[in-house]
Amino acid sequence: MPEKKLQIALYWGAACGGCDVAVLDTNEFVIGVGFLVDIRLWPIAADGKYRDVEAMADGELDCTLFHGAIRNSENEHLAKLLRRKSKVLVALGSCAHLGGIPGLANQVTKQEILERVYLDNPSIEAGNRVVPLPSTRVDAGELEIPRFYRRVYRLDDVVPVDYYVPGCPPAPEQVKAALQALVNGTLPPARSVIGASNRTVCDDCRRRKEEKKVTRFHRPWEILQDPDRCLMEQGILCAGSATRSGCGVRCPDSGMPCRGCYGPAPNVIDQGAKFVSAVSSIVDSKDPREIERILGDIPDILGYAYRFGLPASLLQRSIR
Amino acid sequence: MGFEPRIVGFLCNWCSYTGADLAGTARIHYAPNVRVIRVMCSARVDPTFVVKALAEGADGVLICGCHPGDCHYSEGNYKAMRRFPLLGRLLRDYGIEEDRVRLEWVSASEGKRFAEIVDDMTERVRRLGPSRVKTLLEADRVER
Amino acid sequence: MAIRANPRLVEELEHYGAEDVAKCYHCGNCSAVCPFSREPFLFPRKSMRYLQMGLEEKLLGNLEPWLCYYCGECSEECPREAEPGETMMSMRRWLTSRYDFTGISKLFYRSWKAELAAILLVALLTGAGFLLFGFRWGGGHLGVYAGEGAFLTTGAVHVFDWILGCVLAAFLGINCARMWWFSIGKDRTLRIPPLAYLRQAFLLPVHFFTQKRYAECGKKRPWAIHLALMLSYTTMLVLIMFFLHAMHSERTVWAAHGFGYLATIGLLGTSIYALRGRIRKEETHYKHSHETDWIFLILLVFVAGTGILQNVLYRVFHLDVAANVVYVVHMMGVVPMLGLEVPFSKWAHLAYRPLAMYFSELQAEAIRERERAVAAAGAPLPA
Amino acid sequence: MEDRRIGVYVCNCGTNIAKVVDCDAVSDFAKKLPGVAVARSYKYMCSNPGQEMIIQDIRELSLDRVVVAACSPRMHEPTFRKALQTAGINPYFLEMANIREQCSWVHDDARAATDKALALAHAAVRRVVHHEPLEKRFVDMCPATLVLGGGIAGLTAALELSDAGQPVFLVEKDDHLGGNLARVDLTAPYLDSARDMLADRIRRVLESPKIEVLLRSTLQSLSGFVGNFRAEIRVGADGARTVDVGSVLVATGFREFDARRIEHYGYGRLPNVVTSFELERMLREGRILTRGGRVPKYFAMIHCVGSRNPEYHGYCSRVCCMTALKYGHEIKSALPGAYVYDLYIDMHAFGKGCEDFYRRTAEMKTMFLMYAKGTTPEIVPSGPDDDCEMLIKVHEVLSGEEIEVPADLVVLMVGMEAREDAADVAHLVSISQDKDGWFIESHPKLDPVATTTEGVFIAGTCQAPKGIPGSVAQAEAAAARILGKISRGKIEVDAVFAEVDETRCSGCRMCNELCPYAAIEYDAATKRSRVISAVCKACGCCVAACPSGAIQGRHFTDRQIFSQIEGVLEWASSQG
Repeated sequence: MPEKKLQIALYWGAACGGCDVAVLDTNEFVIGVGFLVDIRLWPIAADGKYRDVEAMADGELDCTLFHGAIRNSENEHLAKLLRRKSKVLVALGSCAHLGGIPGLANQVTKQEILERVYLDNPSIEAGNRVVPLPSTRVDAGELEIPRFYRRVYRLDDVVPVDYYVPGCPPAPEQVKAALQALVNGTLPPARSVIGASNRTVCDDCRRRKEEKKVTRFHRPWEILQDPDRCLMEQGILCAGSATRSGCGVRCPDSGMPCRGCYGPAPNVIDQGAKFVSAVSSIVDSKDPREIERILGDIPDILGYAYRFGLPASLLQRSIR
Repeated sequence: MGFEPRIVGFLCNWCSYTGADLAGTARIHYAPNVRVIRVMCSARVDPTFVVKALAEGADGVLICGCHPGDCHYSEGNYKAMRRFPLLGRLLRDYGIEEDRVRLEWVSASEGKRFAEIVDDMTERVRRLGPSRVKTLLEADRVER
Repeated sequence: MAIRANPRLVEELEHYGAEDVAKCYHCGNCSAVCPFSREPFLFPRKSMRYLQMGLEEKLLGNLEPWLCYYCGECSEECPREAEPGETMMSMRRWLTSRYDFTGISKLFYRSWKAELAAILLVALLTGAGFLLFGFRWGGGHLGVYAGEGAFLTTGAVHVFDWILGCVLAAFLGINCARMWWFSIGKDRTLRIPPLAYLRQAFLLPVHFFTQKRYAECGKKRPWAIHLALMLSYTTMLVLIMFFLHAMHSERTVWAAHGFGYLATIGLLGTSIYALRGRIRKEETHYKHSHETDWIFLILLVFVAGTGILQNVLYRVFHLDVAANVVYVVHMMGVVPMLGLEVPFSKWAHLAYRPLAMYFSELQAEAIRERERAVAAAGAPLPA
Repeated sequence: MEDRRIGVYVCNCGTNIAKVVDCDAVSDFAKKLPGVAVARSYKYMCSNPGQEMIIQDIRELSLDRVVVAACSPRMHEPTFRKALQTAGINPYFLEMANIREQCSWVHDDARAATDKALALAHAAVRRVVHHEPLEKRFVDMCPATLVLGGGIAGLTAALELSDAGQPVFLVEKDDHLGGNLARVDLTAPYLDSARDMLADRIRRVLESPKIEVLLRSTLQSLSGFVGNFRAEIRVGADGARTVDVGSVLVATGFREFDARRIEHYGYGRLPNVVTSFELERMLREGRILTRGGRVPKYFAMIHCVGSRNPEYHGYCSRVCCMTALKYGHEIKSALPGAYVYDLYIDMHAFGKGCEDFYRRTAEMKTMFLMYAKGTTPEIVPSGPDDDCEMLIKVHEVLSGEEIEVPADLVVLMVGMEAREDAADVAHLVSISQDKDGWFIESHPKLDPVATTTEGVFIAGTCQAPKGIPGSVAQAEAAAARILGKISRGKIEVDAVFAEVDETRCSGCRMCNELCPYAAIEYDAATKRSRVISAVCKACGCCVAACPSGAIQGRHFTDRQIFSQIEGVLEWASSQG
C-alpha cells in the first residue's frame, strides 16, 4: 500500500467516451481505486481546467490514462501537456493506441471532411454555408477554436507513450488489471502493451477450427452460421486470427466476427497487410478470375483491414 | 537528371531470380531501377513487404514468381496470385496507382522477358512520377 | 484424287536390282550432292520415294532415272547405304521393261536365264541361217572370205543388216513413242507447243554425241570411258550399215578400216575396262551388277573380239576358212546383241537417254509455264 | 546490433564487375556503414587468395558477419559459406549482393550501375546484421521403403533394395504384378519377350522374405518426413495397413491415351481400328485376325496418336516408334505375305540398338509414310474392287503427294499420359506435376529420381514417357539413392526452414492447408500448429500467411527482409 495517494489524470482526444465507460465498467473496483488515488483530471466524471494542469509541476502526475486519437491541435496540446506532467502515460483504448475508428478518416482529406460535415450533408439547411474557422473576430476579441489536422494520429505519434491498453473499448477486466498493476507498482517494462495477451483472438476463441479453404465470403447476416465453427471457415471475414487477444472473445462469442480492435499480434508490424495475406491465402482456387470473384465478395478492404488502426499502419493514410 | 524510379523487386529464387541471372549471363541490358531482393518463393512475399517498401519510399514494387503450374514448391505462385488482387484493392484504397505494384511470372529461361518487364515497369513508373507516400509521411510527422 | 500406293512395287523392283531402296529415310543427301539434281527434277530422292510407296504411275512418267549417269556420288554419301545410284539404275531397267510393249524386256530383266536362252537361241538360229546361206544359197565357198565367191557375200549381209536394223528401229521406235506418252504425252496438265519440239530437237544429237551432262559429273573418267564406248559403237554401226563393202573388201581400205580398228580398240578397251571394274567393284557405279550388265558386256567383248579376230585371220594370216568361221560366230553374237539387247535390254538406253534429256527439257519448260500461269491466276502454288 | 563486426568484400570479377561498377566506391561506401569493420575490393573474391583474405580477416579482425558483393549467390554462395566455416564462424553469417549478373552485366551506365551496386551492398549489410547462426541437424532413418506400383520400375527397385537386405512394402493397385509391361508381347529392339523378363522378377519378388507385396492396395495417406514416414494403405476392399518407412518410391507408371478422343480415327466405331495394346494382345495370343475373322494382309500403324499434337499432348511418348517397328517384325514373321505401313511424323529412333532396328525394319520393306505434324491420316471405306477392309488417305510429306493405302488392320500407336490418379498420388506424397501431369524430378538433369520432397523418389513412366531401359535405370538409381540414405543411418535436415513460435501461435490453422508438403501439423490437444522441419522446404508461404506472426522462416525472417527493403531504399533516397 503506497504511503501517498497516486496522482492520476484521465483525458480524451478524438474519442467517443467508450473508454471512460470501460473504466466505470470496472464497477466497485473503480470506487476502491478512488480510495487509493487522487483523480486530478477526468473531464467526463470530475471537474478540472486546463489551467489546473498547467499549474502542475512536471512529473507531478503519477499517471495519465489518455484515450482518443489526435485529431486537432487541442488534442495534441493536451497530450503534450499531460505527457510533461506525468511520470507514466498510458494510451487507453484503440484510438490512442492505433488511431481507432477516427483513424478511418485518414482515407479522405481534411477538405472532404469539412465539406461533408458542414456543406454537403442532408441535415444542413439549404443555403447555410457556415464553416468553422480557426479564429473568429467578435466584439469581445479574437476567438480561437482548435485547428483541425490534415489527418488523424495515434497518441504515440505526438508524444512518447509508456503503455498501451488496447481495445475498443478495452475489456473492463483488462482496465482493472492495468489499474491494479499501476496501483501495485507491478507495471511491465515500458513501451509494452498491457492488458492483452501475446497471442491472437483465435487462442481464446471457443469455435472449432478445421480446414481453412474458402470459396465464398459472406457478410455475417447473409448466412445461418454454425455457432461452434470458426467464422473464417464459414466465409465470414473475422479478423481474430490477426488480432491480439485479451478482449475475452466478445464479438465471436456473440456471433459477430472479430473486427480487430486489439491491434496486431506482437510480431506483426502491419495488421491489415497481414490480414490481407492470411485471408487471400485461404482462398481455394488457382484460377485468377475465380480468385478475383471470391475476393470480390469482400467490400471495403481498407476499412476491414484497418478498422481500428489505419494511422498505425505502415502507410498510415491515403495519399489521394 | 530526370526522375529515376526506385523499384524494389521480390524475385523467387528458382525461376525469376535465375531468369534475372540469365539476363545477365546473356548480357541483356535493362533499366537499373529495380533493386532485387531474393526470396525462396513468390509465396513468401507478404503484402507487408509491399507496403513496407512503399512506406520506405519505393516508387514501385515488382514481384516475380514461376509461371503458374511451374512452381518449384508445387503451387507457391498460386498463393502469390491469390494475395495480389486483395492487396491491389488495398493499395488502390490508399490511393496508390495500380502500375506501381506488379506481379509477373518469369521462368528461369526468360532472361529476356525479365529485362522487358523491368524496362516496361520502369517506364510506367517514370510516367507516374515519384511516389508521394514517403514525402507525405514525412510532411505529416509531428515533433514529439 | 489420291494416288493408290502399291506395296508390291518395291518387291518387283528388286528383280531389277533395287535391293536397298527400302533403307532410304529421306535425308536428301543424295539430291544435295548430285550435280544434276535441280528444279524441277530433284532426284534421286523423290524417285526413291515414289518407288518406296509404289506410286507406279508416277514412276512410269518419271524421266529422272534417265537424267542420272550414275557417277555414284549419291551412293557414296548415303548414310543409309540405300544405294540411290543403283536404285536409279534399277529404275532405268524397270522403265525399259515398261516402255517395251512386247513384254520381252520384262522377261529378260526378271530372268537372266530366259535372256541367256533367247540369246543362245537367236545365236544358234543365226549361225544355222548363215551356214545354210553360205553352203546352200549364197554360192560361195568356205575357203573364200572376201571378194568373188566369198562364203558370206557382202551384199547379202548388208541386206540382212538393214532388214534387222529396220525391225529393230520399229521396235525401238514404238517403245520410244510409249516413253513419250508415259512421260509427257499423257499428262494433260502439261502444254507443250509443237514448235517447242522442233526448237529443242537439237538436244537429241547433242546429248547423243557429247553426253555433255555426264561430263558435269564430278568424276570425269566414267564419262570419258562411256563416251569412248558410245562413239566406238556408233562408229562401228555406221561402218557396218553404210561401209560394209569397204570393211569386207579384199584390200585394206584405210579410210574405213582405220576407223574400224580405232572403234574396235575403243569397244574392246572400254568393255574390258568395265568388266574388270565390275569384277573388282572398286568404283561405286560398278559395285552392283545386274545379270543383264554381265550379259551385255560379255556380248560386247565377244562381238568386238570376234569382229577383230576375223579381220586379223583374214588380213594378217590369210586364213580364209578360219575367218569365215569366225565371221559366222561373230554374227551369232551381233544378231542377238542388236536384235535383243537394243530394243529389249540395256542397249536401249542409247535411245532413251538422249530422248529423256530432250523430253525433260520440254517437260521442265511446260512445268515452269504452268507455275507462271498459276501464279498469275493468283492461286497458291501446288505443294 | 550495432556492435556487429561486419566485413564487406567487393569482387571485381576480373573486369566483369569492375569495368562498369566502381568497386572501390562500393567498398569505400561500405566502410562508413554502421557495424562495418572492414571493406575491401579485390580482383577475384572466389579465388583462393580472395577466400584466404576473408578467412584471415574473420580471424584477425574478429569479424562476425560477412557481405560479399560479387556474382549471383546461386553461383558462389556455397563457396563463401565454406570460407566462413573454415574461418570458424557460422556459414549462415554470410550475405551476398549480386552486382554482376544483376548489375554490371546488364547495365552500361557506370554511374547508375555503381549506384545500384551501392544500394545492393547496403541492403546486404543491413540484412546480415540480423543473420542468425543456423545448424544442420540429423534425424534417424527408417530402413524400410514403400514402393508404389508393381510394374517393371517398382519390381526392379524392390529387388534392388531387398537384395541389399532392406525391407520393402510393394503396393500394387491391380491383382497382379507386372504393370503395363505385362500387356506387352516382345520388346524392341532386341525382340526379347516381356513375359520372360517379368516372370523372373516377379518370382524373385514373391520369394523374397524382405518384400511384402500388397496387391489390390492403394496408399491412403502419407505423413511424416524423410526417414520417418507413416503410410496408411488400404488393402483389398476393406483391409488396412499402417507401415513405417523411411523412403517412398513412386513408380505408378502411365496410362495409354484414349484413342476415342481423336474421333475421326474411328476407334471404337470402326471394327478393324485397334490400339497398340490390343495388337499386343493378339500377338501374345498368336491370333491376328480382323473382326470378321479374316487374316489381315495390310497393316497400318498410325504413329503419334495423342502425342506431339498440341490438341492432345505436345510431348513425344518415346516408345511408340520402336514399338511400331517391332510390330513390323512381329507381323512379318507371323504373316510373311503381309504388308506393313508406318504413318509417322518423325521417326524417333534414339537409344541403344534402335537406329539399327529402324534400319532393319526398313530393309524388311516396311512402307514409311510421313504425315505432317498437325494433320492426321484419314480412314475411309474401301471400294468394292479393293482387296482390303479400309483405305487410309494421307498427305505424304516426303513425296508431297496425296496418297491412299489399303489397310485391313489399323493400329493406333497410342501415346503415354499421366494416370488419372496421378494428381491424387502427387497430393498424397507431396510431389509436383508438370503441365502434362508427369511427376517432377528434383533436377531434370542432375537429380532425375529425387523430388522436391525429401525421401520421396520417382522412377519409370510416372515421371515422363520412357522405355524399359530408362525405367529400370531410374528404378535402380532411386534404389541406390535410398540405400545410400539407409547406409548413413541419419538424415541431414537443412538448416533453413520455417518454424512456429509456440508462444505466439494461437492455433488459427490458417497455415495448415497452405503447405504443399504437408509439413505443418496441428496438435489438437495444445491447439498449436507445428512445422515439421525435416519436411519443410522453406518456401515461406506459411510465414507470409501467418496472421499472428508466429511463424518465422529461418534465414528469410521478416526482420531480415525488412532490413533489405530499408537498405535498398534508404540509401537510394539519401542519394536523391
